[in-house]
Amino acid sequence: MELLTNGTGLTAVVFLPLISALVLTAIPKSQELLIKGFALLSSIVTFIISALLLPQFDFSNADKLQLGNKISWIKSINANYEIGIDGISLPLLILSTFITVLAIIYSIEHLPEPKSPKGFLALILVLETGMNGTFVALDLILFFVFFEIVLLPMYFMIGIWGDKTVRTVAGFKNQIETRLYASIKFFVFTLFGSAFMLLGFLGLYYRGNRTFSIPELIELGTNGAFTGTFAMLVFAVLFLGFAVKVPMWPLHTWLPDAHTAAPTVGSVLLAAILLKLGSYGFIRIAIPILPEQAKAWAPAIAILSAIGIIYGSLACLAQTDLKRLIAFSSVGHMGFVMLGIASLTPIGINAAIIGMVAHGVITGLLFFLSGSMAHTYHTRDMGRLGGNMKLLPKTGALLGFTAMASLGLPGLAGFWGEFMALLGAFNPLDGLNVTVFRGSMVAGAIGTVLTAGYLLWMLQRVNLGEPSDEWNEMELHDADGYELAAWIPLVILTILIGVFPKLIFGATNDAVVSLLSKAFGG
Amino acid sequence: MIVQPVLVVAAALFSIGIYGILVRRNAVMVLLSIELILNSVNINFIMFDTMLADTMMQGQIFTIFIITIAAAEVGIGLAIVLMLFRNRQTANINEFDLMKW
Amino acid sequence: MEIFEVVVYFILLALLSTSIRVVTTSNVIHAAISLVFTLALTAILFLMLSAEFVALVLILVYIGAVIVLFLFGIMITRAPLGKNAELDNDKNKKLGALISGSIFFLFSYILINGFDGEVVVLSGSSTELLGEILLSRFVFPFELVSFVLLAALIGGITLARKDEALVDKDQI
Amino acid sequence: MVKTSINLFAEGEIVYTDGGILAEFAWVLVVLPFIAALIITFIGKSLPMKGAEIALATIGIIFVYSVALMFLHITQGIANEFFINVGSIGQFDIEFGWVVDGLSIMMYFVVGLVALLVFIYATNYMEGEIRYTFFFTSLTLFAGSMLVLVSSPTLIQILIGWELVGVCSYLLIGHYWEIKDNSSAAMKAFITNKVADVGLMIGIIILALNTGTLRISEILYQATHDYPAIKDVAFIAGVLLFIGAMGKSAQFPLHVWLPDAMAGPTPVSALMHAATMVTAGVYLLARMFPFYQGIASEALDIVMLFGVITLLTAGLIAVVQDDLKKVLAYSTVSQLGYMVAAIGSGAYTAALFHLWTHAFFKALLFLGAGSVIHAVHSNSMLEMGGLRKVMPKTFTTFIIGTVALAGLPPFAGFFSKDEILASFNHEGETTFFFIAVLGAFITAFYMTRAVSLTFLGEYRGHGHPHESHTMMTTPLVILAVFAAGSGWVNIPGVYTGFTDWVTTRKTPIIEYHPESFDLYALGLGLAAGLIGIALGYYLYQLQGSAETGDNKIKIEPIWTVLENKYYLDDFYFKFIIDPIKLKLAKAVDVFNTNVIDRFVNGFGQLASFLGAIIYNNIDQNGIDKVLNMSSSGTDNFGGKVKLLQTGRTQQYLMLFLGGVVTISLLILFII
Repeated sequence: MELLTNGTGLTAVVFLPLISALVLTAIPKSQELLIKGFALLSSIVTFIISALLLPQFDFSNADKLQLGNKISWIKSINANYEIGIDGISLPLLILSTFITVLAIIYSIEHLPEPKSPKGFLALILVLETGMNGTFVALDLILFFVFFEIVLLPMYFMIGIWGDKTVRTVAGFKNQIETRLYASIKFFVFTLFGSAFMLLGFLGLYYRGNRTFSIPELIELGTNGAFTGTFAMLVFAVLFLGFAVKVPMWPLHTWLPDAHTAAPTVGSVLLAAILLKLGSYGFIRIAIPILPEQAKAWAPAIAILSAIGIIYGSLACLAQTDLKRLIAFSSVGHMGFVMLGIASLTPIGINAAIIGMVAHGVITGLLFFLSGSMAHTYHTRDMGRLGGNMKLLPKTGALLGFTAMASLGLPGLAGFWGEFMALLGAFNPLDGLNVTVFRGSMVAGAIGTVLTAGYLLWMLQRVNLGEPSDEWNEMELHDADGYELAAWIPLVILTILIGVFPKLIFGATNDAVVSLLSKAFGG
Repeated sequence: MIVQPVLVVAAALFSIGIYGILVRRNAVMVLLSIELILNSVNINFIMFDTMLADTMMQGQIFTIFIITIAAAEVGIGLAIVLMLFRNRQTANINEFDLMKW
Repeated sequence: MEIFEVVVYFILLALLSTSIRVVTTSNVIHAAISLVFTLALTAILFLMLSAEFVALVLILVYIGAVIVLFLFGIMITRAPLGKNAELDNDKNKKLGALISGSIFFLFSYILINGFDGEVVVLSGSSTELLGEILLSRFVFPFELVSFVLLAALIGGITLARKDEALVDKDQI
Repeated sequence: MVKTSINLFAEGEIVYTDGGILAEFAWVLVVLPFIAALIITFIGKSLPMKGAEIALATIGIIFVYSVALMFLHITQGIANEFFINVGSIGQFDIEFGWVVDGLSIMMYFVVGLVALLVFIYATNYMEGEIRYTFFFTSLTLFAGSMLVLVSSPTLIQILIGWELVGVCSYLLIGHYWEIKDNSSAAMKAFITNKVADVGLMIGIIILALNTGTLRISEILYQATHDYPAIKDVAFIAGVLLFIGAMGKSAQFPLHVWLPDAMAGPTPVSALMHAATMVTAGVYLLARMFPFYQGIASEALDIVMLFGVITLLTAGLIAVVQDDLKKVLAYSTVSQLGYMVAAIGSGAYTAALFHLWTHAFFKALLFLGAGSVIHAVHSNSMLEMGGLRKVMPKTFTTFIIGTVALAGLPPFAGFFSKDEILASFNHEGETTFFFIAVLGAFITAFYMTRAVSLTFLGEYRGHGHPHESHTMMTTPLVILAVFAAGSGWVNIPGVYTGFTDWVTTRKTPIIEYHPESFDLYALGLGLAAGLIGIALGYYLYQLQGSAETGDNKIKIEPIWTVLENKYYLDDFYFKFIIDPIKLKLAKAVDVFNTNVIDRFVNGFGQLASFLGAIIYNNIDQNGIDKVLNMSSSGTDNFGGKVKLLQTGRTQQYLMLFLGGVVTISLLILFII
């Protein structure tokens, strides 16, 4: 048990997948079964370790950073290997390890073309290291490293296993393969943001007594060490870095392309975890270190979020591509998350975290389903789909359920994030412009109607009606055991969080309240 | 008996051997020059043995060993030269430039 | 100066001249013969330094066996008997002389400085003692050397055998 | 499981108990349907009745439990609530729970009874239909969701039940989703409700933030005890909550989904219109009634206004409908208008009383209509007629329902409608009172029209209709008994038990209780009903003919307006839905691909253009040249140095020794 509490456990959660990925590369290509089994085993072990951390985690002190340690790393710039989790990162960490297990289960039988389990599974594991690392890192440099590690596997996943159809791109003369365009767009966009983010980190380092430690910087920041133009600039660059990842309107255009082009598992992980890195960055770094600036920027963030909600929902209504529709729905849902964060109230930020988890679970499942359907039907065009309930009853039923969850049905996970975000936005932190926030809140509320609209419309076009004749000759396979094994846990999680949100709030509430009281007093 | 002249002559033998190795074109002649070098070493050993009056007589024993090894070396060396000659029909070592760029 | 030392000096001088002849003569056979003289003079020197066993070994092994080998080698490689202008590599001569001269200078400088005025006191015959030591304390290296000889024997035979496998046909 | 911590004292009027163990285990009512739905989903198909038996057993247990609660309630009065904390967020406790008091017990009973009868009816009605098992899953969930709603002690649970009901209605309305119209109707129901839910959601948010709690009882306590924070927002919150209620209880102008919802199978319509879903709005208003009465009385005026508008407009549309189910649907809308208007006028008991009686006779009418439709395989009344001979049981029960709806004594509708009219009269709302009387006349008229076209005259349809199975007629008979007698529980001056039932709750209800019949209202209402029946019978039975139906009495242009439902649907589609879906969404998509994406791509192109310039001019001809030169220099140098590699051993040795000598000389003489 000592091993779990002194940081070794967390380190294992972060690096075990990476080591497994390295081992995986050493297994010969012909041993497919061994490769898959090993990848699955290592992801399960990682998940079990992260689950074992739960009983060690002191929930009565959820606002304190726990189970971590601090080891000197790069002495010359005072960068440390400093890790730890609190109530905010705990649910996200567990979500990350859990979704990875499901992704690998799904991949066992459903590898995208070109089939090469070794490379694909290794990339998933590397990705997991990046994701887990970002959630536990308490040092800006460490955070940055993990934040960037995530890019590469995803880039390769999209670029190698992505959609090979050729398409025209607005403003380009030549046609280009979707996967190439999407992967480059994803990579460059994100790198663009994080390059600025690094500048911000360096700025904090030089102003903040030459430390990269997040807790120390929070201590400094809440005592007013960063002010004036400097703080404004730093927040601006941090905002740019995180907002691209979230993604916030109008920096979102990489998302639909990346999602559409990515292989199923890629888009699941992208939606479920990767998008959370940005909003997590806001909660963990930008707001507590620069509270005054967060307050100054909050109305702008709220307005952008509101635009994102409405815009994403409207864009969904215009889509004919199933995966693209779900991708745009992410823009809308992450808008709710950011609206919650912008309110800077305990309610709003709690809402943001549960919204992140719920979006991870629900949209992850939606991408699983749409990916599987795209694979079965060889098309994502909703005009050609239809009667899915008849052709693939299990998949169809799950799609219906998940769409309901996604439109924020109370009693399912998605509801809390939306409702509480609106609740938070109605009464933002004292001193913020109430009119702006209430306007954003009303926009968000209208967004929920539009969300219901496009999801039900999607269901009508895809799931209901008589199937078209073109599927008569095709042999269509409904969800098999592996798929169900990957999906059912998400369904159960959706219901559990929906009925008993304490699963998340129990961990996050204290941490959020203490974070905000530290940052804004009272 | 003075030591210095003997040692200097041994050094001279060594240098002459080097000269032979560097200048001779015939492989057998090169091997002969190597014998000269070995001989100079033998002289040194014996000289030092006598000078130090070593009770274990290590100088002499080493000289015996060197002679033995030299014999072996000559055997192998000539065999190699023979092989080369068979392959190239010459013993001129300037012809053996396989290591050239 | 005793007569003994005079003899030694004389021998040393002879050594020098015969050894120089080994590397300068343009006749292969002469070179070999000169080497015989060099070795013989060395053996005499050893005798005078009361290392009679080594001197005998030298004569037996070198003059009796090695030189014969050399002569066979010369014969088999069809080296032109008699004067041969081609024997030396003329391009290397100057440089070789310079280098060997430098080495000689270097060595002699060190030796003259290091052994200034050192004198040897000669003792009597030592062969009996040598035999004892060789077969007691140094018996193991002794045996090892015999193995080396054996290996060289086998190696020499293997290399020199006219084996088709070892002949590079492309080169012929 | 946390019992309520603050005791909201009832201020002395009604004595009640905590309900003991029966109340403590009332959560069974809520949880059971969901478990049953799970069981039906997974093993339903393999059972002999394909899952219907589990649904029946579940709803049977619920009914029995509700009867037990009802009995206990009548004998000793129960008011209690229970909370379970499911999470804390900021200063809010998010709690679920269940409330056991007069209002909710009444609803449990109504839901239990109507659902039980509808389920029994449906086992036969739906026999051989597609997705039989799934139908019962949804139906069970529907009942369960309604129970979640009516048992909720917190606003958040109300919201949950609210939306769950919406989803279940979506599933059930769209039961025959192979046909696009049906799935569109389901979507319409869901989205219309969702629009209204936005109001409810914001209303809840406002209330929660201004009271610091989500518990209904605490909010009501604050509303009745002069808390300033809630007072400031009372009006807006009241209106917003009412907007939510407008969606579920189909008030004008958000009633459009309800007639379309007839696309679902008839048992669904019966359940939805009688006991679940549409009563949710009325229930919410009743639950929050002390709040409205205490500090949001201006909002009540709006409630009443919309209620009255609804009761009139919907009633008028019902007159022109040819589809039997649609007549009943608009009738429901109209009756809901009565209930809402009653709440608006402050007549809490009257509204709930009408909800109570309406549940029975409307369920009866729908099931009767279902029986007819089952027999003639058509919804259109123009293809019916003369069915009283072949379907005597259905006819008799349908007539009882009609009379109850038209408000003739001694049937249930008479008492409840009279109480509403009396309340209007008492409040002095003369205009609204007369509109309500007019509504009563219209109700009687269109019901008589429906009966005439369906049962009287000659048969105009195809095939040979016959009486339905006993499984279908038995519920009709039972409901007929309730339609006839359920009004007798609240006869002014005789027995007013119902008033006591529904006013037994933690927050007191202050309202006008009629001590005796208001003869003025009673007389006018009765007269309106009788005239309506007489006119209807005259026009459609004596004047009309079997072949032409009602084509004779069309009054243009009112008829066209009514047949087009006041062009409300067209308005919504033309001005709201189509612009959003076709224009705005397209515009956004075009904006996305052609503006933002083009910008991003342009950025990329600019970068690659700059890159090309830099590459060609600086990189290739600048840096690269230097690099290339350095590499070619290396190449040249190497070319020269390699000449050293002659392969001649002697040369190598010479170089080596030369080096050794040089270094040695250096060491010896210089360093």
